[in-house]
Amino acid sequence: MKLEGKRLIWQEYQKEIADDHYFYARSCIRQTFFPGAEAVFVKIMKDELGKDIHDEQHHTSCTGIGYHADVVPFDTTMTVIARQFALMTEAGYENYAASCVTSFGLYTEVLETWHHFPEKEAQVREFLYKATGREFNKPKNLAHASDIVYKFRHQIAAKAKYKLIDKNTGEPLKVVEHIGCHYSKMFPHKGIGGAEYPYVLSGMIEAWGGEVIDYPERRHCCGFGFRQYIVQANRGFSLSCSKKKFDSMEPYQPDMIITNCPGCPMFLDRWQYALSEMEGKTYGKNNNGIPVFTYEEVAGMIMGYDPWKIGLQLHQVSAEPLLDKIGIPYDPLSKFKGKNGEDLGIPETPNYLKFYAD
Amino acid sequence: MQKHIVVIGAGPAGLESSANLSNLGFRVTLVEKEEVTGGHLNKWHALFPSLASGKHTIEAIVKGLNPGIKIQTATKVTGIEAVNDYFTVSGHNGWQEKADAVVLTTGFQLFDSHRKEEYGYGIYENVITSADLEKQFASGKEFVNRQGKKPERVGFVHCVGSRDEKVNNLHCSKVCCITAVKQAIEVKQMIPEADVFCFYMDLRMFGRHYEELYKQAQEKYNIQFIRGRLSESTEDKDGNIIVKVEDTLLGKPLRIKVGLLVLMAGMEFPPATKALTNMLGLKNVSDGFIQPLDEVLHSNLTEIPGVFIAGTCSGPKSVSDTMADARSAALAVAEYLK
Amino acid sequence: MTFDLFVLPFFFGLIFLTVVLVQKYSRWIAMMDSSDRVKAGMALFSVNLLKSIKEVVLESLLHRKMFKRNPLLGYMHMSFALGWLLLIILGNLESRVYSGGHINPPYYPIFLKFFIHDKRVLPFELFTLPGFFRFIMDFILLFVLSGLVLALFKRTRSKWFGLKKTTQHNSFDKWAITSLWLIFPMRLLAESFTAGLYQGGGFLTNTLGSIFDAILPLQYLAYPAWWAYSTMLGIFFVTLPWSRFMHIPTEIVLIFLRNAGIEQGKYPGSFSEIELSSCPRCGVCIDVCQMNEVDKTSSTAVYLIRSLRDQQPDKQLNANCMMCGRCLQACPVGIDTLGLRVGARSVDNKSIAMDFSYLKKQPFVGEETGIVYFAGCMGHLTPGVKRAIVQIFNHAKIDFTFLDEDGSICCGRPLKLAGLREAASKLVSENTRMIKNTGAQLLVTSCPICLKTFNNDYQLEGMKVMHHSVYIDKLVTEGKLALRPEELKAVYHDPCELGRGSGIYEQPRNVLKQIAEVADVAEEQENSLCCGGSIGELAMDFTQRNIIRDNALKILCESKPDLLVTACPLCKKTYDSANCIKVKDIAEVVAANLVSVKHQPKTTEMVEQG
Amino acid sequence: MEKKVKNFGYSVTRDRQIDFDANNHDVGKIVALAEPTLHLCISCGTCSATCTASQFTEFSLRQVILLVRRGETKGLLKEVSKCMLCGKCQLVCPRNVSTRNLIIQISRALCNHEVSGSAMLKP
Repeated sequence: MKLEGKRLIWQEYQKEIADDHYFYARSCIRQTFFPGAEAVFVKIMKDELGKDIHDEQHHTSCTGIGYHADVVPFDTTMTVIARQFALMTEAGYENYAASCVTSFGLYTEVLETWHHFPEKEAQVREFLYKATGREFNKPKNLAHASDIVYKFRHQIAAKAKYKLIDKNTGEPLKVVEHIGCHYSKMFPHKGIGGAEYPYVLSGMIEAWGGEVIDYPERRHCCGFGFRQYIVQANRGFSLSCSKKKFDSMEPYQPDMIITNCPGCPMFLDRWQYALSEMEGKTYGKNNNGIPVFTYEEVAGMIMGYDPWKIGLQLHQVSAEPLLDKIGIPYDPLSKFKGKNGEDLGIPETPNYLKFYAD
Repeated sequence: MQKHIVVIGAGPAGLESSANLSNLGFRVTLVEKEEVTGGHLNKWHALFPSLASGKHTIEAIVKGLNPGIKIQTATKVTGIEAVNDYFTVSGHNGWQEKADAVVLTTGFQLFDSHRKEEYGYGIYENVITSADLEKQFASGKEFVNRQGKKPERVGFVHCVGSRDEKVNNLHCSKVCCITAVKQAIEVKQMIPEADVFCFYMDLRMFGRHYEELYKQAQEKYNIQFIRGRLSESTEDKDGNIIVKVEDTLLGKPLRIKVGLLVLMAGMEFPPATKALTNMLGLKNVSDGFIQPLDEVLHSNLTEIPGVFIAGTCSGPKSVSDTMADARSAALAVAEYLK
Repeated sequence: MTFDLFVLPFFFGLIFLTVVLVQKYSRWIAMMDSSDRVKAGMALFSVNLLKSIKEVVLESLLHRKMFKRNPLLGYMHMSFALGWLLLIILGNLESRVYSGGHINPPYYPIFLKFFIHDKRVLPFELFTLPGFFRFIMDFILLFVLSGLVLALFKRTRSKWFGLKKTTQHNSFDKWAITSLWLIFPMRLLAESFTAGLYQGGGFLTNTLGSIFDAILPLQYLAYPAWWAYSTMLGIFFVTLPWSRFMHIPTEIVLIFLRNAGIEQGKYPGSFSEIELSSCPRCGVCIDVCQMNEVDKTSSTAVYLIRSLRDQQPDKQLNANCMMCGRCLQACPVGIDTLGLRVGARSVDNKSIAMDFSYLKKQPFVGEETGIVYFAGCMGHLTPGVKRAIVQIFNHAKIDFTFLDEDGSICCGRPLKLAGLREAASKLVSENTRMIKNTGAQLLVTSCPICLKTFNNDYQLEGMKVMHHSVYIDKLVTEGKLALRPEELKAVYHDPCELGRGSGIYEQPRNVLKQIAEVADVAEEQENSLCCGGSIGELAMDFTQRNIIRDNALKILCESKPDLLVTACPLCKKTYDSANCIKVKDIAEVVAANLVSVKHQPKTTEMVEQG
Repeated sequence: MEKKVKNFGYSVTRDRQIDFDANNHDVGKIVALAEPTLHLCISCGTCSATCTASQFTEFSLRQVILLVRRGETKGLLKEVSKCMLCGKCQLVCPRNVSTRNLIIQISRALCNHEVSGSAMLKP
């Protein structure tokens, strides 16, 4: 692979990202899947980078799941999104930061629609006003949260306690990056690095000391795909998509997977368990699996935050071997302890996938 | 007084029309932006369907040139101006000539395959273009991929930059199908044990002996033709290219690993030439190429009396078609200057 | 003296041969189906036996078919077969003259002249019994030797014998033929030398003996010559069972079994083995085979049979045959070459099982009429023929059902020819059901391939099957159709399956003659060439098929006809593809020249019209 | 070790994708050797259009040839067994492919393959 070839493409796909004052809209499902991730983002933005970030409490779902599962009509979606923009306007912000990749994609789609069909925008303004009495300004800058972390990746690296490096050998860790489909596949110019060779996570990995793995099924969807997962009978297809990716990345012996989408880390993580239980097949060394993280969790890890405080115990594939490899300390005994030290209970031990719980 | 004609572009079309015009008794100046004449043909190892040498072909054409022809190389034409009944043609280096007629034989430019970024040209070492392959053939070196290995499988992707509205090229570049067949055969001749695959949308074997060459490719060389357009290519650990197409005749997606993937880059109208045609006020139609006055009756004439076109500046052509077009342009010029 | 050591090679050879033959015969009998054994047993005590004896004399001894093909070839074979048999029989009688009538050991008559040294007594030699025998034995020996001389010539001048190519022999054959050819010259030398020493012998041996005596030391040569003679006999007997000469003791059995009504049946089986051993490798089949034209002589019938007999089957060889039946037609022994090839193919393809279970769902929809027409698969590729038939039937006001108007299933013959008999039988039963459902009494088909299999493999009780050419001829003869003559020179090509396969030669010609002048063709009727389109052939590519087609066309078009008429859709399409002469099916020619029956033009009008 | 299997109510679905690299190409090679006109097919579909068996069942020689070339031999024997060998396809093929021999050679190769090396075939 010629890196300079990719750099040429990356140069072409750059976007403007606001420097400060973000209106942050959280993701519906990330808050339950990996709740530490968004907390880490807000903490880093505020405490480490000193940015003004408004963590909005009153926003709703963007309707993305319903929209992509064909149960919510586009007019409804646009009106709901208009309400989010109204919240931003009311809070006095102009830069919209979406935590969710699907929301980001959908906001982009709506803004593009309004750009090409102003009459639609007018109609939606009317809908929103009639329904809620609210008015809104369109965001001046729309970014995905990963865009913002990408923008400040070097600042984060400068403050980090650890690097994505094997502490014993000094070799960079091999990192697979997985970009949510809705990040740039629909609007390549709205994503850093475009659709074919997105750079948003690669840039973080490089800046934080890791080595990016480009494997044949890199572009493939994780399998979440809304409809596939929601209907149980279709879940086999969802599972097979993840399996295809694992099989393809396996020869490169990756140390971890970093994602920027709500569904991807969930499925890439949990399907490793399902596959191991169904077929006895595990990936990674010593049946450890390949740990899957959100970019915020990785940022938190290298900043030296307590792994259990940033929610790494919620991962099915245990993070411990990787933490050991980097040299990040953790207390094994407090993995399943609550905020006040109470026992949260230990999950069932899988049959094949190694589980660290002592 | 002997009439003077400026021919712009010294590829096969420019050379051949100059030779004919000179033989018809005109004073001819042939302008070429490069140091040497011959155009794309200089870089082409062998021509379909006979596998005639590109070098020998251009030599034979040059041999036919009358010594009276003035050849102005390394001169990029920057201005053409119609003044009364003549044209003033000027170059970037101060060269200037008056001409009674101008023949545009500016040719084509090869589609820049970087633009199909999902194909990985410039990113994956073993994705090359048909032109790169031709250079490799011409070098006479042992046929290896970028890892220095003899590829066990070689794939050819048809219609790269042609028939693709995603890169604004609706047109068919005409010669890529038969070129792929030719190059596939050449690869097979060099590595008989290799498996060669062509990924095509349609096979347009329009010329004489093309179908025969295609049949030979199947029969004698066992080259496999898979109907389906490349969706994306990726690289595996060993630098092999993984190709994803749909086998449209089976209605199933197909995945195959090749050691070398050749993109059959199409023909485009060069933006640099567009400046010239704009200067003249010539019409470029949606495919970008110059529109003749009438595609059937006056294929070498333009809307501007005294400005003639020949070769691939008026649309993709094979070398033999280009040569015939160049001769016909010479006659059209002679008719005009009579 | 009635014994000498030199007889041993002959004697042991004879015993060896007898043992091997007994073993072989017993094996064949054991392998036979019990019903066939009963048939054979019954045939021993019926007129069939006389019929067989007659055939043995005519074919195995006199070589009648060979004579018909080429008199020189016939004479050559007859001289060996008849001559040798006479030598044995008369030699035996001669020996009785000396032994006082009682039976001698088997070697004694063979080497009689070694043991008996009668002096020649002229001039009344012929009137004495020993003198008569001496004369007649010399005469027969001369007869055999004349055949031998011809056989030698045949090696280099095969064209004199009507053969362009001769069989290439294997090593057993070479040993056997060399010893066979040497037996009679050795006998001549041994008897002549002995005659020379004792002034005995007949007109031949005596004369030669005197000459040899004058120039050679016969006292040293005579005894070795007897050794050589005996040794040659011994070698021949020992090699015979593995050489082509096994046909001598087998052919007789084959004739007998055939006359007893026994057929090839399963392959491999007793009858097929007997057929394989009955092939004399005379090479007549090589010459008639069109495979020569595409350098596939090696797959002709004789080599097929040899490879099967030697248990070295070759799939490619088995597949390379158009099944045109020209070899079957030419074979002097009457071996079912096509049946053997199909058998061999059935072994090659035994792993292949076809599954036509999807056909069960197809009901027959139609109405019952007396006559059904079946175009056949190939017929659907020649819509002109289908249309012509419909036109003819309508013209003759015949009520019929077009059974496969909307397509149908294959008749099964192509599968059968590929050796897939079981698969074929599935199609046969499916088609039989459909045909019988029509309740018709007559089935007319356009495809000779279908015709052949309808007649041979279908059980269509109460239903006649006809090719359309036969039916048209019938309609014309019955006055239901009238035809208009044309100024046209036509040639007729006999399709393999219609002519040789079904014996229909005259009817299409009769019809065609009413319309056009029919020119003779060098190879026609039983000798008609295959068009090359054959579905019996499995492995030949189209370049080769086209060579065969073009060569056949060359012969057909020698008289520069205006039109080539045939009666098979496959032949029509094949010849048509060469694009060198207009090709039509007989039905199309008829349909284009139909006239109203009432206004049938009289002879004078016909001339005027012409 | 006996693997314990959990039932999730769904399982890994088989990819529809033709995995050319994973497929076994022995049958294709054997058939091409025995009947080289396999290479000549241009998938025009004339054969399947005229096919007697295709009237009744989903049998397509055009597809069979492609599947052999791609090494997709699973279940192919069943397909090939539908052919009646009538030869119409051979008569109409514009590329002079010896279609009947192809069927026989494909059947033979598949039978041998199933007998001798079923493990070599893709599950």
